Amino acid sequence: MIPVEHFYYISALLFSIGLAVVLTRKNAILILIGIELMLNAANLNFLASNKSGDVEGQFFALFVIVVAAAEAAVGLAIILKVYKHFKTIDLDKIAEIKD
Amino acid sequence: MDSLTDKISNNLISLSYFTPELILIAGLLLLIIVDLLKKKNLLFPLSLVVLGLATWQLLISWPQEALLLFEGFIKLDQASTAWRLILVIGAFISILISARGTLRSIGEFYTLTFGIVLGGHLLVLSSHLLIVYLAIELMSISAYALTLFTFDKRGSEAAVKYLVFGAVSSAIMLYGISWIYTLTGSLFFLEPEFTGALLSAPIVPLSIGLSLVLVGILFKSGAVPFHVWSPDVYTAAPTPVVALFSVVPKLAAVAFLAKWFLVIHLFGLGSIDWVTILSILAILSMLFGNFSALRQQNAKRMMAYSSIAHTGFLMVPIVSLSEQATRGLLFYAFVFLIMNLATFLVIHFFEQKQRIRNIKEYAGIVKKYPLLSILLVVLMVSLVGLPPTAGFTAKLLIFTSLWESYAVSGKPWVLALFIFGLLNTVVALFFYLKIPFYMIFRSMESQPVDNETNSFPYENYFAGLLVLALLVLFFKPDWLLGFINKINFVF
Amino acid sequence: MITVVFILTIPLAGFITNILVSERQAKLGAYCSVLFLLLSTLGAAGILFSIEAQMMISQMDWFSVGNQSFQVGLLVDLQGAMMLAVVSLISFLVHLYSIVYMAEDRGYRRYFAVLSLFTFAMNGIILSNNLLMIFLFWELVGLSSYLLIGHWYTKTLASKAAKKAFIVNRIGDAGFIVALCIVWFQFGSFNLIDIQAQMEASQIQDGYWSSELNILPKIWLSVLGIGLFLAAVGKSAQFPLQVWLPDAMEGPTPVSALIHAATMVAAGVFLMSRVFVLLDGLTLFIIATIGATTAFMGGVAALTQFDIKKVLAYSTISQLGYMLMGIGVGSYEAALFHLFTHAFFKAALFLAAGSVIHSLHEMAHKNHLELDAQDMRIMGGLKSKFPVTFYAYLIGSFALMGLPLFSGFLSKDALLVASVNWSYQMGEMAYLVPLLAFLTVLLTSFYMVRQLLFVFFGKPRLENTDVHEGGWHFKLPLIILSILSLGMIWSLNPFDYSTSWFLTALPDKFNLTPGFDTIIADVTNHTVIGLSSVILVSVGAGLAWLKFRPGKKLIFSEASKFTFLEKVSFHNWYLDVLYEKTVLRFIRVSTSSLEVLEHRIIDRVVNLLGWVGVIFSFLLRWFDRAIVDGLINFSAFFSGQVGGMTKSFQYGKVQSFVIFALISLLLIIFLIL
Amino acid sequence: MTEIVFYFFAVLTVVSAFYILFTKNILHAALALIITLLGVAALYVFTAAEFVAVTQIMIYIGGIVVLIVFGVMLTNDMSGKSISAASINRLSGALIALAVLLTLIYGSQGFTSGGYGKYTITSMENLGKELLTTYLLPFEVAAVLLLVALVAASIVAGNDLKSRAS
Amino acid sequence: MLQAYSLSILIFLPLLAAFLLVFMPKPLKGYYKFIALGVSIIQLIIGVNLYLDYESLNAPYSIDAFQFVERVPWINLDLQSLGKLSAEYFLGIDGLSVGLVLLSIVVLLIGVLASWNIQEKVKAYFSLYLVLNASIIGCFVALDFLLFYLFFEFMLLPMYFLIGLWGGPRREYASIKFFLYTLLGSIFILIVMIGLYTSVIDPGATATELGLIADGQPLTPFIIDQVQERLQNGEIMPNQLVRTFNMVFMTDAGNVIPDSFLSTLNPQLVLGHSARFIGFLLLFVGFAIKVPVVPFHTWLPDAHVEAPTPISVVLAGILLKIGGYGLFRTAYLMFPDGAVHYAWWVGLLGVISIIYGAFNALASEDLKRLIAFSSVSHMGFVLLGLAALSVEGVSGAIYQMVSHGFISAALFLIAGVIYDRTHDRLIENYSGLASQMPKYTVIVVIFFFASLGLPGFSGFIAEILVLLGSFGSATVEGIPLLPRGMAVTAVFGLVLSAAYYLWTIQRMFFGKYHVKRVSSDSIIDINKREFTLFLPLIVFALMLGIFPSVLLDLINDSVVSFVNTILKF
Repeated sequence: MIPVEHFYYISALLFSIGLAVVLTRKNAILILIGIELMLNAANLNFLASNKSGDVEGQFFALFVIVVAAAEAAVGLAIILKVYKHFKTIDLDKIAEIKD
Repeated sequence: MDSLTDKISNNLISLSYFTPELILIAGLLLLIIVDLLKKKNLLFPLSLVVLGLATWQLLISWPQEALLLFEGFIKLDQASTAWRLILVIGAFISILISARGTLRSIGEFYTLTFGIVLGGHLLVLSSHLLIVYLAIELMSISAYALTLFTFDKRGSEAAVKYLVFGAVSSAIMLYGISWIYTLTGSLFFLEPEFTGALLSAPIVPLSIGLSLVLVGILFKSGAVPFHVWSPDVYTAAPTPVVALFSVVPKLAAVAFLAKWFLVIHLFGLGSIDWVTILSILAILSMLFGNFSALRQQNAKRMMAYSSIAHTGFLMVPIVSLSEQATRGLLFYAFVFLIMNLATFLVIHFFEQKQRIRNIKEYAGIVKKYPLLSILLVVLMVSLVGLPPTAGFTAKLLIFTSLWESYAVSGKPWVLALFIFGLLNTVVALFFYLKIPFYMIFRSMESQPVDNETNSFPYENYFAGLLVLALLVLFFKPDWLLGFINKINFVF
Repeated sequence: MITVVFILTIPLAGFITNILVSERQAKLGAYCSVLFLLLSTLGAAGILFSIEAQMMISQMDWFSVGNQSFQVGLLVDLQGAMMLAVVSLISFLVHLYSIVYMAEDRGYRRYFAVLSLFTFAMNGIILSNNLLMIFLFWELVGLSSYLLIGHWYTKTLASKAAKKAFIVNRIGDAGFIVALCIVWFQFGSFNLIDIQAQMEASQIQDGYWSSELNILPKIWLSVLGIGLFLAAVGKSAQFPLQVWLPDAMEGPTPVSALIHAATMVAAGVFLMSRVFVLLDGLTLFIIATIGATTAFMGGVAALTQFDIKKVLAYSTISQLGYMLMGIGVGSYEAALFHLFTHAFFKAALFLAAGSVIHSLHEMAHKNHLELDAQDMRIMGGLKSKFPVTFYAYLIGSFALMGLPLFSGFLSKDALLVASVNWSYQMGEMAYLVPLLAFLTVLLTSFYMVRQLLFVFFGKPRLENTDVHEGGWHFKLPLIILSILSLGMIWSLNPFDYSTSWFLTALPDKFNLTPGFDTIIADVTNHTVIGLSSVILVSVGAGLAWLKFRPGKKLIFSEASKFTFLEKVSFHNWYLDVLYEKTVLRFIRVSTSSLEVLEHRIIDRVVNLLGWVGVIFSFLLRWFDRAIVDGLINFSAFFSGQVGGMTKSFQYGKVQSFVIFALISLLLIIFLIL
Repeated sequence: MTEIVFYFFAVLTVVSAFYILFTKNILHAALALIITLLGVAALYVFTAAEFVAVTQIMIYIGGIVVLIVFGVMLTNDMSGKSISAASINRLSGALIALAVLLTLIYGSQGFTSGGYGKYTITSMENLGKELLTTYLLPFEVAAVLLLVALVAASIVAGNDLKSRAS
Repeated sequence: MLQAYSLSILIFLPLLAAFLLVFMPKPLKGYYKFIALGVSIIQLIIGVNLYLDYESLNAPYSIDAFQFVERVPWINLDLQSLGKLSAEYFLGIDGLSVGLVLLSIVVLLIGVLASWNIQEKVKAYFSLYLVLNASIIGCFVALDFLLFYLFFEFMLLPMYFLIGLWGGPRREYASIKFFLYTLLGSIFILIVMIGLYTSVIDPGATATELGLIADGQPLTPFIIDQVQERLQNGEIMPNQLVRTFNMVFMTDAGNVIPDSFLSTLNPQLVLGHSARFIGFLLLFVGFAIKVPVVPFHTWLPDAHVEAPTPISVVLAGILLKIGGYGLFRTAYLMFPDGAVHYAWWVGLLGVISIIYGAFNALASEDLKRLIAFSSVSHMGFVLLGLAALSVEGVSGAIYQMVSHGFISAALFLIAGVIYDRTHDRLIENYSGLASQMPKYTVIVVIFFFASLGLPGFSGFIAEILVLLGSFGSATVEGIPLLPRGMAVTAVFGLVLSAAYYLWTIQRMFFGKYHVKRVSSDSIIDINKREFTLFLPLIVFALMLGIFPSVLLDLINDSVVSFVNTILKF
């Protein structure tokens, strides 16, 4: 049997890696990937905490996957739009709005 | 466990209480169909009719008691109905603002607006964190796309920034929810079991988890330090969309924050001093919003910072933690809705009519549009929070409840919030007066773009009506407060 | 009582008449004023002869504050009646005199209006029964003095002199106001009679001064006295505030005669006699000392002047010093006595000088000469051209010097006796006061003889001496005033002041004042004093004669070539320079530094507060750019990617903001934990 | 045995995640994502959530990753240059991520549940019933959300304003 | 019949006229000013009527002490668990305000006349002026704190535009400075207002709530006592309390809820001070900015210098008095303990204002700036008199406000006259104006002397009363509130005021005629219209100087009850 903490640790690690990807990579698609990692980390938590006989965590994870799909679709659409205008999807090069 | 049929019938019963939202969903579908049929002219009136219907439904189906619907996923009560009314009215006015310009003939604009309203409704109704997450995502996804509706470079930039920030925030929030689930085993946050579990939960993971959840809410309400998306988005998005953003998702998030804050405050029994935390965040929001607004050149960007500051003000009644404060919050929200939307209405008008974006370009506009300029002055006065406008009454109410709260609790940060909040008015004055300043004190540098002779557009009536409402609400706040007072807040 | 009110207000009628008349009827207005003042003089004389030491009082409520009421009221006693008569008479004569003197002036109506206003205000001081009203009229005479000194406002010197006079007087008035505060606090009344009664009832013990109403530390009694004295110092041009009076000679000469010699400047003395009961020992000592000092200083300053009016002005300062010394040594009656005698002879002197000046001025005007009509160096030998003037001047001078048979002898004798008596009681150091007084006698005779010699004797120094004396408008006042300067008028025995009808009629106030524990005994031999003063006069006169005797060739050296002592005298002890270098410089420095404070500091601090907001907003941006991105820069630098620094400075915002938000989140979490 | 399998997948997941973090090639990152997601799906199985694991593979790998790969293709110049992506904020990003990690690990020490998770498999039928009864509302909301996302994606990715506004 | 609504008419007449103006067509441009004038004249008639009908009442400070009272419920909020909240449309005048109302009416009339030559944006000018008019009068007659605050804030906007649109070269800076400062002050006031109305109940309405009296039945003192006793014993449920904005009720300590924050019994300290003291200080600072008291005065020189003449007149003549009046009506009456506790500091600030203002006036090279600083100096007397809390001092303070209202109005008109002709305010650029403008010079001399406190003018009475009062300040436990030296120091300010005025006269009006910058011919003496502006001011300054009872008899009883109310505490 696996100690439940290990799930949490893996999840935390996954979350942090996702976060690191979001924070450090310039490419917008990579950032989306990082976000997916973070969502997966959360999902892992939900499932690990799902008590026997309960389905709440499982359903939560399912809906998260659905949402992730929707988000990825819209996100990629936006990224494509950005690419169309900027010819790049490096976030640091997307700086038209000045204050 | 109930039998299957029971559950189905329960859900069916629940649906009958869900008419406003059903109308919205039906409207959403209808609008898609109408759009597909290329009946562009129908979109605008139809959407208004749907929203009107929803409003009417909300008014006639005023709940007499709190109801748990859909297996307890949402809780229908009077307060949430009031909030939903505010949201629908906000969307209604936002769509009215879009009457001028190209936006009104884009079907997706309506679809996504309805998506945001629906998300807002679900958020204020929710009693389960799954619904919260879904509602926030619904609003967010619609919002990301709406940001892009100028279809230009800046729009896409704002959208991608909004997307990155929003997705990260919701992922963080989701992670927080997963922790709370770990700690409590349940996500029905209005249930006593949930509260009990929170009370007995270990402090360290609990505080981390709750903080993570807070991120998502604060992100949606545009509070410091999760506000950074809003200036860019407000600058780049079409004005009616900005108007919508400035009220519907924000107020929905604030309404949820008020509800959520009561949950995590645990009747003051919890060991985490959320009042102080939120007070500090509110102070920071006001300071950051107001001071950043000082140096803005772009009218909409200034309004973005203004709305950040207003989020700070909206948090004031939340930390006051009293029934009266919640009433004040509703009042403030309603007044904020009117004055903010009216301001965007005027800004939108000038943007469309005179291609005015920067504050300096307002120079001398009073000559051409005297009435609208005067109305804008009154609106600014109201946004500052000076008499004789409802902006003052709203501030008076929320700070009164804050004062009472301080008198009871004696928390120093609450006092700081009280003083900073009021002093911020002075700073606010400085930038809000900028537009009237240019409008009235400076003369026009270049010829107006549009030399149309009609200097009495319909916006005059519309803005006039809204401003009148602000004035009336100052002189007779009882009329609205009497209504709000009837709302039964169940804690 | 109606007479009194009539006398008080009729000059006001003159004022109003002169305001209302048109330019062409200016002469009419002037004659009206003269007529009014004649009536006033007659009335005053009537009162003087009917009063016989009994007081006439009448008062009514003016306004009330809380349950206390402020009154207006009139009080006529002997000294008041006497003063009233003197003022009215001299004022009448000066008005008369001015009709011709000012005939060519553009501000004719203004002149007479203000002169009448002055007379009204002066009458007010005399007749008021309470200190508040006295103060009210006190300021009003200050105003009229200001307006009259500045009558020729286009002359810079005149306008500056007017300003100086008012401001210096205002310093004195500040003392008056402080005194008013103390009186009101202690007695709850300004009424002179009340004050006298309450002062008698009040006690001074254990360092406290307790009246029926309140208790104050004893020092406030001295403050009260000194405050009132300060008022007198200002008005009566005493050391250290005497600097305005010489400058005030820029005004028309009749004004100098009336205001700056005979009446207004004496108001200080009159006030001191009114409030004599309030003066304690310390105050009296100060008064005596200052009085004597001023007398001496004025005498010295008069020695070397060339301006005919300046000599008289310094002499006035000196004589006023005498009077206040008289108050200080406890002999208020002698002081008053000297006030009255001085009023007449000094008015005579000024009007006589005015007569000379007017003629010379007219002559200069006619012949288009550029000359200073007041400079004694151009005069000389005018005896024959101005017979009446000369004799008036002679009588006035003798009275001023204190020669027997003239009025001045009597009053000055009284003062000298009183001062010697006082110093006998006060101890050795106090003998300085009579010493200075006696020295002044010598100085007085010296400068007066010098002046007489300069102006009337010797050979005419002007080539074209086409001058002649004025008409009856000039002569009549001179004659009347000269007659009144004779000793016989004042005392049947012109060698003994104590037989003077005036002094015998005045009540004794010694026992009323807290300033003296015992009555000062008369310990001196009057004859000795009298004789020694006569001797001193002769010595002074003799010295002057030796130095400036007719026939001797006079060399007028420029003021810059004077010896040091002469310079000290000529420049009035360098007081103006001293004040310029100390007080005025202090005020200038402090105003400018306060202005700096205002502009540079307070305003800036306030603006700064405003700017702090703006700066704060820029800080926020800097925070956005530098801190949020700077973190990244820092890390870029750290990882050796210095080249990426500038790049990341401008871009990469979204993620930087995410980092910023996460840091905030972590902070919140740590705040909770 | 289970432990070994578990830790294998755990390590696989984490390593491939790290690969995403460090790789220069976006395409490689997308492929690594597949491995990570597979690993996570395997871990799901250990919590007795087989349905979720299957869904993960179908939707995520079958849908999202394909979307992402398309995205990568569309947004990169295919003319031969390597598909690479630079990094920014390296140190600060890493520090923050590390701090977050430490916080989370420190926080998860506090979970009292401890021990071993007891998981039972819920039958597919039950899940279906639950989804359409208890979870009816979330289900419907998700449907609306997907609809909205569809509309959003279509307008965003679609043609520009002029052709749409017609 | 209408008499009962005199005060309402005073407020609403200008508002109505402003509304009318907005809708008047352009061709009637020439008549705009006549409307403003008409309004002011009607107000004057009502004012005269007020003066004649006003009777000094020897009553303790309570609602009965007010006259021309109008009291209509305005806002009634049900705060449920916190009870009820009532704000009323409550107007009335007593001795503290009657003089200021009359002053306002006169000065506003003169302001209209002084605006006669305004050429640009006439409509906007006069409508803003009328709004200003209404809010000024409203401030003085409002007895409900919310209403007062409404008028107080409402004043800012017209003022902002009036300075900013018709002012001098640096008008924009000046107007925003003015606005920000005053707003800052009003925030302090707002803070205390919130604290106060949550702490104070309306005994009448609470009695109704408790069922002690039926609706509409008259309120007897007995019932008030009963309510207050029950309140103090904590026998009233929180939800039965009717909290109020009524300023008169706020004064009565019996109406303060015992466990409320601003109760005297509250032991809680804010930043180490009692909450009531903090309340006093906040109100003090709030109004001191308006007065203005050094060091809160820096908006004043700028605003005065840049404002157009009529607005300077109104600003100096009336607006500053609102600050003083606010101190009387709120800070002092509501926080008597604070008033006594901080008397020394308030007095000190008064003296500093007197001296500091005078010194700065001495240093000013700009005529308007000089007058502005003289205002600072003179308003210092108000503070000094008030701090003394003696009958003389307080009377003097009120008297000084009225007197300074007339005199400073005239002084700014004076500055306006010369500015009209040359557009130059620098003193050094003029000399010998007396030769060219004799009538003007006479008026200048009259008002300069009036302002420096020459007896016979109103300023003298005021200043002497203040000095008498502050020397004999009220004693608390045997110790005078103000050290005696304070009055003595203040006297020094009088000397300085003589110095700066006379120096100015000497420099500008005396000496050889010479004007820089403009041709000498353009300088003409004042015309008939200008003379008529000064005439009433001369009359008032003299009348108040010679017959002080004209005003003092009106205010006497109120002042006595004011002092008693505070010292009783």
